[in-house]
Amino acid sequence: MELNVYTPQLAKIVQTKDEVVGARAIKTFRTEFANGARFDYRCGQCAMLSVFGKGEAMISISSSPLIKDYLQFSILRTGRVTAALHDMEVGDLIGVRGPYGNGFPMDAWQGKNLVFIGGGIGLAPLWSVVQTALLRKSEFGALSLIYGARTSKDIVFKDELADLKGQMPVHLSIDVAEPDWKEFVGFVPTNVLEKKPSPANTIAITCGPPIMIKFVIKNLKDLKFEDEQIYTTVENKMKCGIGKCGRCNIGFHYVCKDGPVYSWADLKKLPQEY
Amino acid sequence: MEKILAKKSFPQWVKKLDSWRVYIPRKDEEGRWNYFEADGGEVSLDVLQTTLPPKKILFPQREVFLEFAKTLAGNRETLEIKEVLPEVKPTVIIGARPCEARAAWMLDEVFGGEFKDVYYWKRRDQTTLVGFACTTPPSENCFCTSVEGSPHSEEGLDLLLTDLGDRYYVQSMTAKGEKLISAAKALFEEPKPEAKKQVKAAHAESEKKIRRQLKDARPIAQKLKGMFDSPLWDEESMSCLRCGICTYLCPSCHCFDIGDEVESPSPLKGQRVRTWDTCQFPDFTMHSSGHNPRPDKASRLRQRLLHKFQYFIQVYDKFMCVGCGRCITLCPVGIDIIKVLDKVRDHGA
Amino acid sequence: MAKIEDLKEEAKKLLREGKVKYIIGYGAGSNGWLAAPLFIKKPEDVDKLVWDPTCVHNLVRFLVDEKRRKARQKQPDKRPVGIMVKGCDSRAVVVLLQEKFIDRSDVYILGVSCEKMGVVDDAKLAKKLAGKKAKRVEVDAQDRFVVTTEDGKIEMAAEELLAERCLECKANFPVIYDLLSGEKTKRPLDKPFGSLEKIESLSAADRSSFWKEQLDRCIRCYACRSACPMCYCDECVVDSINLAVTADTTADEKAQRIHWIQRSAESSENLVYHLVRAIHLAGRCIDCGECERACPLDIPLRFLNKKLEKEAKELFGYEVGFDPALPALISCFRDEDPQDFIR
Amino acid sequence: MAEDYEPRIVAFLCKWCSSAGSDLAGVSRMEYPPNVVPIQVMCSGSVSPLYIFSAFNKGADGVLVSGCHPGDCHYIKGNYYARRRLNLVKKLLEYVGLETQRFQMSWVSAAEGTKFTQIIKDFVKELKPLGPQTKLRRNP
Repeated sequence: MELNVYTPQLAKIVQTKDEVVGARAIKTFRTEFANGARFDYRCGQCAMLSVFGKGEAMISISSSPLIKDYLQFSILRTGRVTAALHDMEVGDLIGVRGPYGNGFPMDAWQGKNLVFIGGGIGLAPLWSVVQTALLRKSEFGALSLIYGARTSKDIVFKDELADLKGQMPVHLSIDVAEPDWKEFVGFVPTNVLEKKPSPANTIAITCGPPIMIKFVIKNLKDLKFEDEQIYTTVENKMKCGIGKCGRCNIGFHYVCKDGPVYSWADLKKLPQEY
Repeated sequence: MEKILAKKSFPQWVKKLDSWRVYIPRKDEEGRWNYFEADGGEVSLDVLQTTLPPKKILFPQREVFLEFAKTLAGNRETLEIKEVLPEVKPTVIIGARPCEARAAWMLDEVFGGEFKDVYYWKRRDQTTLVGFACTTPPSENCFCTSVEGSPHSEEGLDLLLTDLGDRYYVQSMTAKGEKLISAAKALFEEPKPEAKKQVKAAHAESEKKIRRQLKDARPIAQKLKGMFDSPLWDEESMSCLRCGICTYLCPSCHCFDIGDEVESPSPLKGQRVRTWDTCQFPDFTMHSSGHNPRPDKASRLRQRLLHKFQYFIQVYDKFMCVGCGRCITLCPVGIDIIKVLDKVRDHGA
Repeated sequence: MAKIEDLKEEAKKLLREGKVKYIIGYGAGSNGWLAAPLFIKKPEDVDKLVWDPTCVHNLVRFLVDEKRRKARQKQPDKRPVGIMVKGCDSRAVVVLLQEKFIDRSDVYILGVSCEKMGVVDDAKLAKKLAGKKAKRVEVDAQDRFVVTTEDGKIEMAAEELLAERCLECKANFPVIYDLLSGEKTKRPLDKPFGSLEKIESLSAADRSSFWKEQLDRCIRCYACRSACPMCYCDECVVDSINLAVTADTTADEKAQRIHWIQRSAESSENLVYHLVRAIHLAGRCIDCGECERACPLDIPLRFLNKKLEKEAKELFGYEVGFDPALPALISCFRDEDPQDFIR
Repeated sequence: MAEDYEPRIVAFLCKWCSSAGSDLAGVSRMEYPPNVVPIQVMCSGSVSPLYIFSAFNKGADGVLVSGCHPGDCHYIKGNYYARRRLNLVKKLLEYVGLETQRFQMSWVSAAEGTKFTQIIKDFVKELKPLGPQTKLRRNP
């Protein structure tokens, strides 16, 4: 039978973890396909998750494609579908279709230093790259991470970040000072200027709220990064995931299909429609 | 293959197509033209423009993608998902305007490609398009000749009928089309050489009758690339009401929404459906956060025009406008795509 | 019909002196005969204003846009906008004032009186012309319509071409204005709700099939809603999401939003949508007929709203759009309101 | 109509009167048909017309809104607003061809358990001959 691009595969939630609680709750899910379906993807690609009766939402995959046992998604509770996802438990079934989008061109980055710059939930898409880069460590130069959130409570992957510190420099920040906070206080773009990653043979990959990305890019430019050395992701409302439903475009690019990963050199040629 | 069909034989031919589902334009009591399923009643091709293009036959306003249901067996809940595919009988659309068939030829690009849309293609593959050349333009706002079409264009068509007074000149472009002729072979005659000449003349004449013109559509497409931030969009969209007429009634507009319709919340039962959607509605692009990349009428009008006259050309090298003029005729506030593009062309000149 | 030279003078003056931000009026439409909304920012463009029986649009709709635009701007220009209104449209201004959606100082009202006439019904005209193209529609000294076509002039009596709503018009001159062009001519009105009789006289079953047949055509393009000056809600039951969402709206608020009506254009959903719209316009609709005119599928929406206008009048003695100080129909009551239907 | 057809009624009952009235009927062991799905509301004046259309849309064969007698509203005026608004709803529903019996309004105080049972009995009796409501119902 012909493949129906709109039919999701059933997947079972096998693990959930509360990353952030409260008004802007973030939860991490691991899923396994119920019928043994396989799913090969690249870092930075997304999947359309279904909660039947509520609808679909496009979510970036935060696990590394080199780990084949499960798919991992970290999801901010923000609307109808994501709220329903947050209410689900281990053993519940969701629908997954994809993978969608272009993903990060990791093969083209071989031999280069990678600096990851994330804010809030923006660490989720980066996480897939971070994990993959660690698993293929010999192929890349130095790795480092600059990450920040509003408060220490809003930091995702807290345990994993603690482990990560053993493997690469990790620079954390929060927006407003807290008594027990030992690291940087201020916005992520400021921390970038503070930590001054060197542009030499380096790729900067940034992901987070649009306003953060805007200033991170500005500051990276100040640090003499070239447009081609900066990669980021774009988010827009999506329904089909395959460049047909017509809503996620920026200029003639469909973010779902031609994005979500853009080098700044490419993105700045497109209209600001995100 | 080229044939002649006497006009008086036309109803007989339609009757002979009984193994197809036949759609044909018809006028209702109020004088509105629309495509209806032929029911053995009177048929003729003497038509003006239908309000809705035949797009709705290939791309219905509502399409069920799948059904979902939870069942409780003992205390175990199971979720069942059933993919729903349309069952499509072989279909003929008779009297499609050449521009409407060109729209299908554009939609083929959208619904084809890397991710093939099975719902569209199930219908498209089963559908034969019989065009009716516009020897008289069906609308005063027709401008097909300005967007690389013509009143007798063949793209997307399987058969093309041209009115030659008491007969139709029938050109078949595809095997699908020939099949319709074979269904009633006896009704068709071989054309004489002068009929060929006549049809050529009729086609040439028909182009001259198109009343409206958009000059330099290709250069406009080029120019649009630099006009994203132009104040023109704000000015031209002032009177826009943000309704969906221009897009819902457009033969080539194809944007859609996918949503779950719940019949019963407990135990859960419902359908996932695709419905038409339009870039003219503010919620079309609005993020869950409330952020909207196209927050105003100006950006939405711009999107409609750029999609049709820039983006689609960049990707597929075709306009996504067939020049049927419906969006002009039916706009409640008289927004005229030709006039807006005229302004684009003359902008800064 | 009124001559609007004095109105043009005033418009020029207003713009020259910067007393208004811009003027919403009527200009020549692109098809040559039907007027279209025109937004005038410069005094030299005032001469583009037209006033003829094809000025069908209710421009008050654009005051809703203006309010939205102002809300988006950090430092909005607080000057009023000038707006051309007919009698019916002026009643829409009254409703917006009554509901405190706009303030009297937000608008400078340039009223035009329809006097003994009104505006044309483009569907009626299309039937009359039978394929011929209109170039101009005018009113002659005998209050007859004169339609200029490619091959000559056609004259017809007013009733033949007037929009149905004009035949039942309750305000042929503006009830509120800063400047009035034309005469305040009173017009007798025998049957203010005569057009409803045909449907009302049907049996319940026939009424049901009438509305089913009409509303089954609906494609939910929401042109009716979009053309309506009263349909200004940020949150509409038919939208997929609430347009009033801000960064502070919680996930729960968004998640718990009820889908009252499915997006699918099905009989039941179309009917519920139009019922909701009708009841929401009860005591607010001023019968400008824009919903019906905008509808590309010719659904007689006016008959839904007109019915509730009639009931409001007959049950509660309520007439909308004349007094900005009057409370809204459903936010007031009288002790003697009928209750014979209650058990 | 089939003998075994049982109409479904959605009843919006004011918390301060009709809902208590229905409770009274219950605790007094008065019998009335089990066709009612009661929905307690804070006031008859809080019943949006949308609730009524939606109830019909989701399969109700009849809808009842029941509130306090004039003068008795806990919020002073809510039932007066309801009286006006729902009169319009009734007229509108009739106008689009819904059988007039399908939408009812009543005044039932907390003490009127008997009246409540009678209203339901009558309502069911009137709805039975009409058969299922299909006009506003999705997927009938």
